Amino acid sequence: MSRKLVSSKEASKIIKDGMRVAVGGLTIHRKPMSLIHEVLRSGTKGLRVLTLGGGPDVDLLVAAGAVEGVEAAYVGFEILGFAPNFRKAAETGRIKFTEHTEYSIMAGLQATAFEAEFIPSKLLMGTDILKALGYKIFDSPITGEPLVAYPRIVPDVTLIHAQRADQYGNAQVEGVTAIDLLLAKASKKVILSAEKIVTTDEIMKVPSMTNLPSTFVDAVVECRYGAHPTSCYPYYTYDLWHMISYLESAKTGKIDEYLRRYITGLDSFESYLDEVGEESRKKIEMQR
Amino acid sequence: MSRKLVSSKEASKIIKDGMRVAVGGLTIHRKPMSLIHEVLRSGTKGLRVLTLGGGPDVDLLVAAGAVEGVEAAYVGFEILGFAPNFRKAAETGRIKFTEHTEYSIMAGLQATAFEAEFIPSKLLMGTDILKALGYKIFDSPITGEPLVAYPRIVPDVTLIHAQRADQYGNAQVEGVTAIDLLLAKASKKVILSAEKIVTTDEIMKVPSMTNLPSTFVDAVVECRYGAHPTSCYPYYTYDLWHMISYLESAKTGKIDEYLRRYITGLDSFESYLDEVGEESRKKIEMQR
Amino acid sequence: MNSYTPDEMMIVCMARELQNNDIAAQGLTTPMALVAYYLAKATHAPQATIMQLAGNILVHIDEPRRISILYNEFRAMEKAVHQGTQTEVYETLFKRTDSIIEFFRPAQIDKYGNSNNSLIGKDDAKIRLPGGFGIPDVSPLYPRTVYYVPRHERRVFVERVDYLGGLGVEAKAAKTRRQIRVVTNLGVFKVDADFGSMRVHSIHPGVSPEQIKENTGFEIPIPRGILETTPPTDEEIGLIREKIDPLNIRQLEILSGEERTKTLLELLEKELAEKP
Amino acid sequence: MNSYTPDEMMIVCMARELQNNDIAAQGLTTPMALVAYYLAKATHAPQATIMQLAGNILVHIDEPRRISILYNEFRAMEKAVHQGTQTEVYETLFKRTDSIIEFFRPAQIDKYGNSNNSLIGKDDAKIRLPGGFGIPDVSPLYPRTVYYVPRHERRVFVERVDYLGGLGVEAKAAKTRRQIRVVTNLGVFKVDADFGSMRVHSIHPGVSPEQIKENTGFEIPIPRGILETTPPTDEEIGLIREKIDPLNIRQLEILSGEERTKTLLELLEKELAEKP
Repeated sequence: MSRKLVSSKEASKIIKDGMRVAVGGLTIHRKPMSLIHEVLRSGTKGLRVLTLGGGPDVDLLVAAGAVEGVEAAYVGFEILGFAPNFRKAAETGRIKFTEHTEYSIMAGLQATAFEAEFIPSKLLMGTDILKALGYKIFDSPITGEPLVAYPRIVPDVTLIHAQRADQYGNAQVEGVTAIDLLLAKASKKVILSAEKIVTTDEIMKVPSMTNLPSTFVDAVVECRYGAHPTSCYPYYTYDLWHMISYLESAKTGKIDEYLRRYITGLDSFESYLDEVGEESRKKIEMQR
Repeated sequence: MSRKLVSSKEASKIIKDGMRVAVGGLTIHRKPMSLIHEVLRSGTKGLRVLTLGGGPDVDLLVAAGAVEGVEAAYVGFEILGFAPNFRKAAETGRIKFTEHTEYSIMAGLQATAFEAEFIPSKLLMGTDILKALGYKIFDSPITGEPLVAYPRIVPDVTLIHAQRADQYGNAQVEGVTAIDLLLAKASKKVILSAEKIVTTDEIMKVPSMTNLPSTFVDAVVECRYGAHPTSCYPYYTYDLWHMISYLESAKTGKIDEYLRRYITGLDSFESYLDEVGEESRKKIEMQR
Repeated sequence: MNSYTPDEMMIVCMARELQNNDIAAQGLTTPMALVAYYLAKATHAPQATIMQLAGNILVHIDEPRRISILYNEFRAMEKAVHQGTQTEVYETLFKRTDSIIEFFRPAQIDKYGNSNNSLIGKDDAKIRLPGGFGIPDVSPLYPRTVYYVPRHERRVFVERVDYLGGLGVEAKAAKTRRQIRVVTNLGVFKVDADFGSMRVHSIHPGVSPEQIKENTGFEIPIPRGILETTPPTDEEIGLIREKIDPLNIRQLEILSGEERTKTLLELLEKELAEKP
Repeated sequence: MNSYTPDEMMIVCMARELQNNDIAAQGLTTPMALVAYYLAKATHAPQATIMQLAGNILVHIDEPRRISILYNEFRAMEKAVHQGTQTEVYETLFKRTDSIIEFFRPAQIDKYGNSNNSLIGKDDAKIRLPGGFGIPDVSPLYPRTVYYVPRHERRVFVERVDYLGGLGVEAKAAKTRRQIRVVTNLGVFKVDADFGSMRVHSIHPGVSPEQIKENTGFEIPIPRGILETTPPTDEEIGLIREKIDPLNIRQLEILSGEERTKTLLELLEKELAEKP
């Protein structure tokens, strides 16, 4: 195993204009926000973002104009409602939104990971979602019945935030695990940020907790509060207050101000955390 | 969750003549031997046995005449060599052996588990193994290239031995995990034996160690040394001495004697363990 | 007691759909669904299995749990017996299709039981919704599909959904004879393959047939002498208010606009004060 | 030192095939393969990753480990950083195809690099072998496939395998330009797509070209002045004998019949005496 620990700035160099970038986590849970901030600061453009359920990750990327297309089964802030910047951009056609379902994303990734050329299934047949995806329908060579051919999905890079990892990228993901492991298997490259970098001895204590092994990881970054304002069980819950103020800024046309104040006007995610303030972090902190 | 704890005798009633029975574990690792003994004592016939890598499980089932067909990617005793009864029966045509590879088994099970109608892949094209499997080759609806259609595999029952489980069947499998979880997903029924039945509180201590959840399990049986003479990390290693004497009995035409002495002539797996003797168990014991 | 709110009536109706050996899957942002699962488990369905947080956390509950906004994931993990992946959630749904119960909240539902959480409006003036997530995948597979609509309105109950997401009883992909239930603040409705379009199953006490007709965007037959929904029992109300949702988080599914934001902030402060 | 056994020569050759960032996958019953992995890791490939026990246990090794018969799985789990499933093993092989190294032991291998662990004999008189396990799946995918044959004999090195399992360089399914290596007790051999059939890469010290020709069941060109295999270094021999395999478990791959059983039983007693 080789050491893969780098700075988030270094890691983000893997991401180039126009790439298909997959994002782990789910909606407001364990999104790799520090990596997203790094992408925004790097000025990368024309990304095609793919995620199972998008939240502040997708909305920010769209708000900052880094995105050309979004593929997801859901984009929203769960209990807080719509993702305002994403929604506007999708409605006006500024970005191309490809609506997936959980299955259509997982099937495409599974095909890639398992060396299948596609996944043939009856699911979604008859829906407008399948129609819009434009996936081919063909006759089963076994039964003759019509089937959907779910083509391979191959992200160029996947961004994942894990609870802990060692310097080689042996990572433990807890709570809402979503499709992070599957994304890692199907992606050409994987950038992992971890709330804590721990020793390999620590990882070895319960090897079955390592659900994202180093064999699928290309770069590792340490970042405390790296999922903020989304949650990172067991360390902190989501900062709904911050997200409410973010949504308010979008509503009142002040999203550029938000971006400058919290992301593009700063030099690092640490500065963002300072700007958010210790009191806010205290509110959501659950375990050190 | 419903309580599923029954006796192995009760559980084995799920298995009927002619069924396709899948067996977990790998070669001489964590084979559900107490359940295999129960099948042999019940006199069930004409089974079609499927396993990734067979060892004493397959060899015993074949020796006792319970089996009509075997599907596996490997059948042998690893460092101890050939599986003698299986080999003779396969060579003389007394059983139908279908040689799989790891991929052909996993692909068939994956298709079932993931609601795919089959798995289309280029793997194994050109091999005699694929020819003998008789799988269809068809043209990809996406690229036009020829692909193999790996059809669904749906075992009627799967037998698995886990290290520990609660009464609902939330099970933790450790060490060589093989394809047990995949078998459980693809099978109509799952009978689980566990080295230890523990409280659900015990299971909840590290939920990510539960790699075989109760949702896939239909019956649970407690059985200490339930994998003997195969291994069950971390509790005991394989009893190679017992397996060597088993192989010797096959070589010297005394397999019927072995079967009577250790299985069919006894009333339970506990009696088998008595017959094996405490000294033998002491040799292989690693942790209580 | 015998006094209850519309959301409590709904939750009780939803809970009743749960059978004892069912596997209940929780999707995104659905406090009412979770209250209903916990209620069923505390009453007639103690053996039901609950898969929380989009399903990947399998929890073991021996006594009524409290729902939460802030600590949702933490409370689930406290009682987790298994932590899987989203692929595995689907593999569970596929294997146990007949025992799965999942409460979906549609933005639109039509008389054939089709649902839509994708796009509202035809032609150019479209509203982009968050998305159907898993509904379009699995709804046609389930023998029983349950939708819930906290605000029964014409813009939700439409003649034909603007965009076909979750398929109704016309779906060819349907595996078995299907029954679709829709629980709303006015009553319980059903669509099955035999009859072909939505009918009333029962009307909640105090609701008139006219109210239903007025708020439904398609012709809905309401025969005389239609069943009245059995009201919540004191035990059910007690469990909801005292054990499962004492902070009244469930009301978030009914409120909208400023009022909702205000209530949400109040709820967050209350939860914060109780931080575990 | 400069005295070494044929199996040690082989192990050193195998170890040399491992590059520093490779992922080494261990299949079934292959003590020599494991010794070679550990040796490479202790010398020129400290960053290599090792996946043990049919690959599903990912181990972290910072100093040379001892191989074992009885405690194979236990020793791997002691140093495990990850415990996956067999599906995941394959997903790793598929994703990292270019970095995977896996030592296969064939029952037959032919001049085109095809291998067979399934059936020996044509027509009726067939011998059923344990099976190819994963070899037929993955061998045509790897840019580098390494076979090892502890007893270089005519019945192993055949003109055409009796049954096509692992595909050689003629395979259409091949993903990339492939190179197949075969390490035996006589030398190191290679098959690549350009030349099309097996050639000698190097001959072990003390082995004559005639010995190779006699023991190979097909025409094999041996040019004059062919490379002699670099013998093991003292460091390599020391690591094998003192650190990695002091009990000499590796000899089991060379012995056969009664002698092998006797040695095995002796080894088991020695291991038992050292039970952890």
